[in-house]
Amino acid sequence: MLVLEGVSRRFGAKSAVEGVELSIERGSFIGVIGRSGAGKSTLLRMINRLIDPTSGRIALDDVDVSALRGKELREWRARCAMIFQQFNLVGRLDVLTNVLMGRLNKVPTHRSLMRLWSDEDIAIALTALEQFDMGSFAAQRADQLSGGQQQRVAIARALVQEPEIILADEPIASLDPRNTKLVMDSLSRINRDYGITVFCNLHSLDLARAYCGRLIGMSQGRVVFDGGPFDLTEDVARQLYGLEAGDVIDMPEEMPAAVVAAQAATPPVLAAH
Amino acid sequence: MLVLEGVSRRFGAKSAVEGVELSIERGSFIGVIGRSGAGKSTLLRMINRLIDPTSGRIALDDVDVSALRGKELREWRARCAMIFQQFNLVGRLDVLTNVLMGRLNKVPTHRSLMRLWSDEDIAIALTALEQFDMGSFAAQRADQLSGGQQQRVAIARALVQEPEIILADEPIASLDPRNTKLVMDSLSRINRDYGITVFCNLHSLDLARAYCGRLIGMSQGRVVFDGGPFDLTEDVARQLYGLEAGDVIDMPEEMPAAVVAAQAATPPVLAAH
Amino acid sequence: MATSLKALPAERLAALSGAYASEMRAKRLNTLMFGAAIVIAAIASGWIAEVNLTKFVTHIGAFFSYFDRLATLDTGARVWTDIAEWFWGLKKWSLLLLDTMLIAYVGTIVGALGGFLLCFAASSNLMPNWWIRNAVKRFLEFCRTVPEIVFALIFVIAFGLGPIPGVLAIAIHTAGALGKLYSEVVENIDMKPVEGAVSSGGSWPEMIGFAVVPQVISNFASYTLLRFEINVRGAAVMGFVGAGGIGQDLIEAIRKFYYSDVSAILLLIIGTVMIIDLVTERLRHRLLGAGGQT
Amino acid sequence: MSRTSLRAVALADMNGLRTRHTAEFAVPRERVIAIAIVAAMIGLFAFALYRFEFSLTRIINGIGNLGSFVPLMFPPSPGSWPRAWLFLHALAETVAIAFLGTLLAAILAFPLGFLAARNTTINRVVQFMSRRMLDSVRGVDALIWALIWINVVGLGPFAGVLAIMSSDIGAFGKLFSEAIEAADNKPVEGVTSSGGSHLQQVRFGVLPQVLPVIAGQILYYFESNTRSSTIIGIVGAGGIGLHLSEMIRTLEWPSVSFIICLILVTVAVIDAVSGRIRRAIVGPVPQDAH
Amino acid sequence: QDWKAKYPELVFAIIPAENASGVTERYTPFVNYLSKELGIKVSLRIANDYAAIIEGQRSGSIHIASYGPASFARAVTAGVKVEPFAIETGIDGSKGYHSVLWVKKDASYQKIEDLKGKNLCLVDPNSTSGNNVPRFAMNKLGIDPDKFFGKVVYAGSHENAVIGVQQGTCDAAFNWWNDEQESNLLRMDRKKMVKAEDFRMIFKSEQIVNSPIAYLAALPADLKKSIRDAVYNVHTRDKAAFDKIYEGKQGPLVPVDVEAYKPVIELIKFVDTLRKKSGS
Ligand SMILES: Nc1ncnc2c1ncn2[C@@H]1O[C@H](COP(=O)(O)OP(=O)(O)OP(=O)(O)O)[C@@H](O)[C@H]1O
Ligand SMILES: Nc1ncnc2c1ncn2[C@@H]1O[C@H](COP(=O)(O)OP(=O)(O)OP(=O)(O)O)[C@@H](O)[C@H]1O
Ligand SMILES: [Mg+2]
Ligand SMILES: [Mg+2]
Ligand SMILES: O=P([O-])([O-])[O-]
Repeated sequence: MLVLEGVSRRFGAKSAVEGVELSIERGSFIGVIGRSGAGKSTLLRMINRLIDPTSGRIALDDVDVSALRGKELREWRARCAMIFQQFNLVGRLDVLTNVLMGRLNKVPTHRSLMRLWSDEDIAIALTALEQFDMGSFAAQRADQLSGGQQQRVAIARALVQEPEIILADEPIASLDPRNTKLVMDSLSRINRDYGITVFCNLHSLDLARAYCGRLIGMSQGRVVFDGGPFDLTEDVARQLYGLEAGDVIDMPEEMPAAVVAAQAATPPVLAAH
Repeated sequence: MLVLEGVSRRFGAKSAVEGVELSIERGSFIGVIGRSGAGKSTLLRMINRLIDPTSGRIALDDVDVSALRGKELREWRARCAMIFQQFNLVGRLDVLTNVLMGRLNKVPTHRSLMRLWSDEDIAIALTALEQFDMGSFAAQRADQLSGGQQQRVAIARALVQEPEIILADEPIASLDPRNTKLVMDSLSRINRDYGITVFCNLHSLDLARAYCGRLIGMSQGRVVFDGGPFDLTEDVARQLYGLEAGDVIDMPEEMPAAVVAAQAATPPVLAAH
Repeated sequence: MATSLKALPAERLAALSGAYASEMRAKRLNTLMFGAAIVIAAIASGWIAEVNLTKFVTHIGAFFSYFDRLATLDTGARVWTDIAEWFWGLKKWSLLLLDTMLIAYVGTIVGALGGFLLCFAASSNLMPNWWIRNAVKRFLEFCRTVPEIVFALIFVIAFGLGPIPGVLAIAIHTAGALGKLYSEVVENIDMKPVEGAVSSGGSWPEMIGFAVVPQVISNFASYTLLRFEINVRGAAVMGFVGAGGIGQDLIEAIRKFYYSDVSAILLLIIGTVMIIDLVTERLRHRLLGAGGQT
Repeated sequence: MSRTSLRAVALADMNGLRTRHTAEFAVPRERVIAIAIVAAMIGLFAFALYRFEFSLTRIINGIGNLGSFVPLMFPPSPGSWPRAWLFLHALAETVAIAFLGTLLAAILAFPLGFLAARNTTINRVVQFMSRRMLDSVRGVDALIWALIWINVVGLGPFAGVLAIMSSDIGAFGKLFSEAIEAADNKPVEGVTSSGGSHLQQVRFGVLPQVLPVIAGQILYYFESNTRSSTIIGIVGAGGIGLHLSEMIRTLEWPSVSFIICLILVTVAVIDAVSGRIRRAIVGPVPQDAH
Repeated sequence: QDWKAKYPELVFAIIPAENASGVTERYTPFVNYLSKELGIKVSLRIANDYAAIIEGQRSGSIHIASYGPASFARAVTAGVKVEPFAIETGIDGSKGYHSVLWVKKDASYQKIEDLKGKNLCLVDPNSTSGNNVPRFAMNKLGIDPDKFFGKVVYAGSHENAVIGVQQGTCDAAFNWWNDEQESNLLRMDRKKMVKAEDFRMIFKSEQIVNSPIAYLAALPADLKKSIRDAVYNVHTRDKAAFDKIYEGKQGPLVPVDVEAYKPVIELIKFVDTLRKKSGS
């Protein structure tokens, strides 16, 4: 059970996350939704302890995560893998080494510093890459990849961590439909088969509804919605995305409203499956 | 009329774009679709001349764009604004200055270097920012913004260029449904009202179908599809995303296939409009 | 091993890891050969430089003998027992120090401006033209290789004795040194913002001003202030053109074995260096700002 | 044609924009401060020129004399073949001493650089102390370092190596630490988030970014020690610096220019090698990277 | 001899004199000669700064050193235990050089006293002939340079001082001068930097005693004796080596003791008294 108690974070005068109270069951698949700037990334980063809450407390099964230090903190981070919105790869290192970063906590420091990875680790990393069609890029430098390729490397890095919690910050933003499905399915699979808790920031409500067992809606740093995928009514969505106030944008008239409304989709072929 | 004749680009041994032949009418809204790594970004970057084709020719109304140099090249770039997949903002500068960079070609160099922007330029930049709810971030450093906020700044920068062509590389990847609509609508509006040609790399086929007058599908550097939004049949999509070969990914059974298929959506409220 | 990743067929795995290993082998071999070359060069240099570790170890105690004398007054007492006697020349030295800083300031400013204007043309990522780039590089090398003393002599003949020829010589050397260091920083920048500026039709100077300078300014500041520090300490030229300065007083004290003077002046200089460093630190952290977090 | 509605909207709403964004239209405070600082710097500059009795007429009159001395240096000539050989030999010796001194300084300064950088240090106290220590090492004149090491190992090239080493540690420590502080934090976060220790963050997040910069700095100091080889001359190791100052002292200008040319060639070679090494570390300039 | 076990190698160090070039080439045969005579290895070290040699002798790592007169005196006042044993001589047997004061040929000044309120160029604070001797001499004349002259400038080098007079920056400049055949001015003339006939000498100091060779006082007596024996006889036993050093322009190395350097040591002590006067 992961518990957030009154967690807040400010940047200077700006409050990015405010008074978040949550209890998350082990093995949940949580979708975090909300407008750009709502504080979704900040929330995930606090759980991984990349940034510390200004106030409040994060705890897992009575362990106060927000008080961990040193080795324990590193172990906590290894247990909750993070997939970053902007990938955060090391551009000058090759793809495989970037993925192997996910195993740092499991390798003796002196070996990792010399980059003496075991065959097993390499096999795990290659497996993760291959799962997302990136096996053949293993020796390429990360900064020479296309956007979607970088994103897949970042996801592979998180998976090889063999974590208990996955914090995925818009893991599919730069991905094409096929890779979107690949990624979401594998998150779903490890969630289901191994009981790994998944937090996933998503902009697509349909995906959120399809994959997540529980949705958390954020607005201006606060949790304004918390419920099952089918509790997310039109009104809630309205409020979440601030669409109630007179919508200033005019819609291109020549387009069917329904089509405009659908934001994205896997090719219809899939729908026919 | 923008014409691409046998345009190719290789990186070392790797061919990113190969033998692309296209003629684009002025005022078209082109959607470029295809798998991650298909060469979409590379294609757009070549049109803006950020990278040069290894072979082939790009021409606008008989002007050989691929041969422009110096001032003419800069003017060409000013005429075709680029929205980057990874935003390409200057993290250490404030948001407003980042947007005002879109006006560099219209301001004498000595004034711009002293940051002596005219009130008119500032007004244009602020209007563009406000249009995407970013007015209040004008003075903040760009590297302190959330992902979606950065993306909106990048879009504002392109718009203040007052371009004739907009090259948008996944402009909505990090955006929430409301901002997605805001952005796509304004692209659509300036395309319709001012006859500005728009190239838009998109991963969402629904959005592509809804907004684009013509779709170009790329695969492994080649154009494999070119047609209207309703020519994009299931078969074509299958081929484009390489789904024909036995789909290795198993789908989470407990989910309704139709829901799984839809990749994303604006909240249903909008559909009701 | 229990893993949440689906295992890969053995032959596919072998193929992938084989491909990776062979790509890496070349790189690794390069690294190894490079390392070996360094070690061999170091051993050869050690032989030429008559490195003698036994001598070093047996006499290392003497390392402190000079410091010991530095801490002793002419009277034989420790310096700190009589601060007034130790810093008898405080007023004179402080004035000299200020004077020297003024000279170093002008020389550094002029030189840094020169180096700044030239460094972009010497960077391979911003100046694709081989000829211009190399011409600028060679020019910068010339500026820093011709000894300051020679420039100073030329300027003394042209403009007469006084600080001006010294300042000019310092400025030329500074331009050559900073131009090179700056250009290496520029070669290491992130090119994404550069593309951002270029894609909207910005001119070359605008690209530099908006996309490059914000990225490099903190490193430039650090190099410039280090050079300022070097120029403050640098004695040779200013002494040579008859402009004196704290450096010359220090050298004089060293040569005449006025040990307590040496330590006093040294402390003044170290204090100055620390102040400059603290200022640089604040300045740089301001320029670097909070850093990207999202 | 290229008038988007943006401009129309902006101009129509000028007053609204002004009230909503007074700060953006006003001259920013930072600009005022910056202008004040620049003005103060120019003022100090002007004061300095006045103090140095700078006069334009003196400069203009002097410009004519500027070239009068240069012809004495042409054509560059060593004087005799054995002397040319001697110079070459001294140069080779200098390169060796400078190489070893710089290498040792770099090795010793490397950990110090990480301790002195805000983002990689252990704690603030360690950082503060490391920086002040580096300041002190830098503050001690090279001549003093030379004298100190002469006491230990006597006159000779070894003392030169040690003196170069000690006086460069301070500069390296400072330069390394500042390059480290300027590194991008995103890759570091990537390593941190997967449980990487401090050492691993540095190794995988920071090091790949700063290695090219550090390599450049080391090679620069190698070059610098080669060309300004005064210490080597002081400690009695000969070297090219000794010959250069001797030639200047005895006014043998063609030999002076000959030696300068020799050093120039050496510097150009070091520069070429340095370029190759840095490219090997940086990889091909990722101009087209995404 | 038992000192051979204790001193398997001797170090001979020199400072390049301000008026000679090719130190390495010139001294190598001499050092080889010493080595042959003593039967042990003698290595040559040339240091560009005499402070380095003094430190080296203090730490015992330099056994024999060829000093300038002032630097030898400095070593003595710095408390290093060294003994001078040989001195260079001129071809006429003279044992010194001079500090002289140059003015422009057509200037009206005839002696130092005429320069009241004018500008004076000294060389640098460390120079014997360009600073220490002139100050000592003027002190004897009852002149306090800092009050007497309009401005006293350290020109930085002997050459700069001459150039200063030529350009009018100063009205007079001190410089080194051996004899009618050799001086810095003549050398600059030969290198076409100035014309010697444009200058006139209005002061010549007493002779500054020539450079000594000194060894560590702590060396064994018989080693010292062997060294002396070798050095005094080099011009006969190895004429080639001897001629290589002095190119036939100087006489043999002759015995000397510290007594001959008392005046220079006095001079140095005088200079030290100036130290704190110039301050605060
Ligand atoms: N380092 C920082 N300094 C100042 N403000 C920050 C910083 N990081 C984030 N913010 C602000 O905090 C707010 C929340 O940011 P966050 O990144 O959590 O949003 P988000 O919900 O992830 O948005 P998006 O969907 O656009 O990624 C934003 O308004 C952002 O500008
Ligand atoms: N600088 C480079 N060096 C080497 N290969 C590169 C470079 N830039 C791109 N590539 C390769 O070229 C191919 C096409 O890249 P591109 O960025 O155009 O893809 P994309 O269609 O935009 O993909 P995405 O949807 O993931 O952004 C990719 O396989 C990529 O790895
Ligand atoms: Mg975010
Ligand atoms: Mg792309
Ligand atoms: O050019 P520098 O040797 O002074 O760095």
